[in-house]
Amino acid sequence: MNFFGIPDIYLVILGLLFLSIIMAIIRVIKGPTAPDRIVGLDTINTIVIVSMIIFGLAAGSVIYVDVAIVYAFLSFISTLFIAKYLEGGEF
Amino acid sequence: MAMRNSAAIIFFVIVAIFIILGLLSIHPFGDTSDINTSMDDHIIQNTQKETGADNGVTAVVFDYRGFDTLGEATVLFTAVAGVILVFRRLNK
Amino acid sequence: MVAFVVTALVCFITYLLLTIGSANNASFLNLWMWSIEEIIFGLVLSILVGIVARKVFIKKSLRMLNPVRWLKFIGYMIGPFFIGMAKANFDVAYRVITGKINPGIVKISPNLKTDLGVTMLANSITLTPGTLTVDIDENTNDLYIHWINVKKEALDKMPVDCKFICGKFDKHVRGIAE
Amino acid sequence: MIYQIPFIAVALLVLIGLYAVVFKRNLIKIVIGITLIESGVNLFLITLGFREGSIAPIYHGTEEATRSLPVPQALTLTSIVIGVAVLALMLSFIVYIYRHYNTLDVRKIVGGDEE
Amino acid sequence: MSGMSKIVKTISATILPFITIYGLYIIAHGHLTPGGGFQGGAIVASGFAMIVVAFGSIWTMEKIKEKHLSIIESLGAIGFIGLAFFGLLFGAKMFFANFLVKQDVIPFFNQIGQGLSNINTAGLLPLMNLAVGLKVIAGLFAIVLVMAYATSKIKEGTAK
Amino acid sequence: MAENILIDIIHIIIPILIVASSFVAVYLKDLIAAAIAVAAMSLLLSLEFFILQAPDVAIAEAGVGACLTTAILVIAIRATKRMEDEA
Amino acid sequence: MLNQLIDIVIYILLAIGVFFNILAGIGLLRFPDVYTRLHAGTKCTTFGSIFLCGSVILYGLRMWILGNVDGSIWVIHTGIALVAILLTNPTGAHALARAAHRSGVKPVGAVIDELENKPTKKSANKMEAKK
Repeated sequence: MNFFGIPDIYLVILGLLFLSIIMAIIRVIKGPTAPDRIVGLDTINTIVIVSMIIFGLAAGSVIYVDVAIVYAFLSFISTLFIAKYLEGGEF
Repeated sequence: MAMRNSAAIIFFVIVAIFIILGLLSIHPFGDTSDINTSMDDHIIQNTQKETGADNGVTAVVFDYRGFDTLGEATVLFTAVAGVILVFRRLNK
Repeated sequence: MVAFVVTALVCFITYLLLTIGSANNASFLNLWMWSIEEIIFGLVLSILVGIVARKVFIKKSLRMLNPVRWLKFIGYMIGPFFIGMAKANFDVAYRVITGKINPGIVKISPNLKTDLGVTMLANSITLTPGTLTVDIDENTNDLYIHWINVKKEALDKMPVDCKFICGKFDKHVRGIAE
Repeated sequence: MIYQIPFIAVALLVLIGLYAVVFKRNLIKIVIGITLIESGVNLFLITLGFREGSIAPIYHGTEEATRSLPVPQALTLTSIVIGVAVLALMLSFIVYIYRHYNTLDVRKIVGGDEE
Repeated sequence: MSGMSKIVKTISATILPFITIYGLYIIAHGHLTPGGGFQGGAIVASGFAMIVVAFGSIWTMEKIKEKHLSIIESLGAIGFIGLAFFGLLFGAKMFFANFLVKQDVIPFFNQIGQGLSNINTAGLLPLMNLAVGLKVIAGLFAIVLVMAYATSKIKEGTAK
Repeated sequence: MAENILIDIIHIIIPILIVASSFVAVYLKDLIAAAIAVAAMSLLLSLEFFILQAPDVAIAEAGVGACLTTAILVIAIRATKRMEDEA
Repeated sequence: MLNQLIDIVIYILLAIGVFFNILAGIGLLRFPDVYTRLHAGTKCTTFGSIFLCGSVILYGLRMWILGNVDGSIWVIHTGIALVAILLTNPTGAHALARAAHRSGVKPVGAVIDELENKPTKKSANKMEAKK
């Protein structure tokens, strides 16, 4: 493995980030109540944004960052909807 | 009741068998050398020349296959009309 | 009208940031990085967004238009806020590894008046050591904080003193937003 | 076989969705099953168009290279928007059915006296 | 009072213009970078859905009615079909012909794309992107707004 | 086939996670939890599209799946009822 | 020489960011209730993504100075993503904590819970409905 070359070290980083995604998804599966599951979902959101940016770096093309910006803006809206449901009251 | 349930099970099993048969005979993942991709190759090579666009997918959506997009727009229009109709009835 | 102009201007600046590097001969030394077509498109789209979003974006006060407040805000983000955040993470790391927690929900009253100030303070509290904003009183702007390690001496006085929770953040925020 | 994992995932997604559609009784669960089948089909189209070591069919700043096929991607794009429109229509019908029958169980709605 | 807490309201009001201008950027650059009419329309509609959840659907319904959204959506559809018909009238005598690229009908839009630098390339594609984007914005936002408004009218007793 | 073992590992991990979350979405009785699982599946599906070199589709799935699908599902569950009944 | 130094700085930043993200995962699994999990899941991921995005910004800045225009796009777009994360993440955490408290999740092992004494109108309605 070319450790100081460009592509491979980013793929190693990506694999470590996926380890974190796996732990968060275990929380989504296991969580006893609904808020626990959303905490897991929120964590996965942030890690996926970062791993998209890192994958763009590994692929060496700048156009991939746009997808990450979309997630950074929008992932919080689904959290808001479910939080609003759990709070009670009308939409 | 039991008859309907067993019919559902038979249907499910038949579909599962078809899907597994299809899975066994599909081409290897990521290797398109043994299937015919001449249309895609033509699009990949000539997009910039023919449509002037930089993004091949947008060129396909709006130029090469514009009729599909027209159908999709119709479906979206119908769905919005249906939702508004149902909920206007519900509010009364 | 002022709201429309401010919203359109913010959108235009964002659009320029997004389309940076669109000029034909752009480089690090050549600071003019936009082509003229992009600027025309950006103006049209910004005016559209300004018409749509002006009533939501600007409420009544135009206090944040002052550039001194922006400089203070940037200084706050780089200086005290980042240090607090670093401390927070080592604290959380310590608690993740050892598993020692002593949680509780306490109430503080920071006496901030504007919505923006209380929002900024609440988000700062959420990102700094061992604290998390749970609820807010809509009338008096009191904050209810989940505290991961409640100190005994803090519980003597009943709305808990601000300095245990937010340190000097409330002073900075008051300087920025009020 | 191990490298066919995306295709196996497609098959499992479709089968799980089909299981929900056929055997579950709750209407919203059935809709979730249809959503899963849609996702499986989208993933199948994209996986079909992927070539080993290819890059996306966007020509900005890249030279000649193998590119993934653009036509399946365009069809998937159409499919996603149709999916959300149909989902909204189905859910509004479900809300209407719930207001009328006061239940979400399919067998009670269809006349489940045979139970 | 419907809607969520003060913090959520302030943050939603602050980031709404950014989401909207980003969605319009995605629409306008559909022929250069990943994106296009559908994607940008979904992004902008999601931004408005955030306003629905943060401020309450009744507040939002006072600002904009579904009637106006229907009109905007129809305008988008008419624009799309009209642009398709232009190909029948001029140039290639067929539906969806991208006539601006081949001929010098309007000199501003007839260039071949070079990269990220030119937005005025690709003939009809940016205009079609804008029309479809308008249609998708209005359609998806109308779906969310109407569903939220109608279900908020249902009483607490019937809906558990 | 295995030019780069790391990218192959990534291609193996993400489909497994997608299938796991879709299974959870069907298995759970709580419909809100099922909606959360659908949102997680959509998120990972978008990441998979991204890695399969289809950024256009990834943006569409992000905009639709991250917000609108969850929103419509939650609104519909709010208008009906939360639990899937036994029997 | 300077090039390799910048490379090493980028790798160090990446390592710090990944460490905090993995810490978030471990904390999510180890902590006992919703609020403490939110502590782990919000703070650690936000802090980790600051470092990861910072390394990408550094990479783009070097590219920009060396004369490639794409470097400017790396810097600005990653910066916008970072600002969006910093704005939305704590707000989502706050909304979630408030929703959890209103839906009746108690903090485990709490020394003091002052919010419980303040019944809001909605929770009072819910209590009546439960009876």
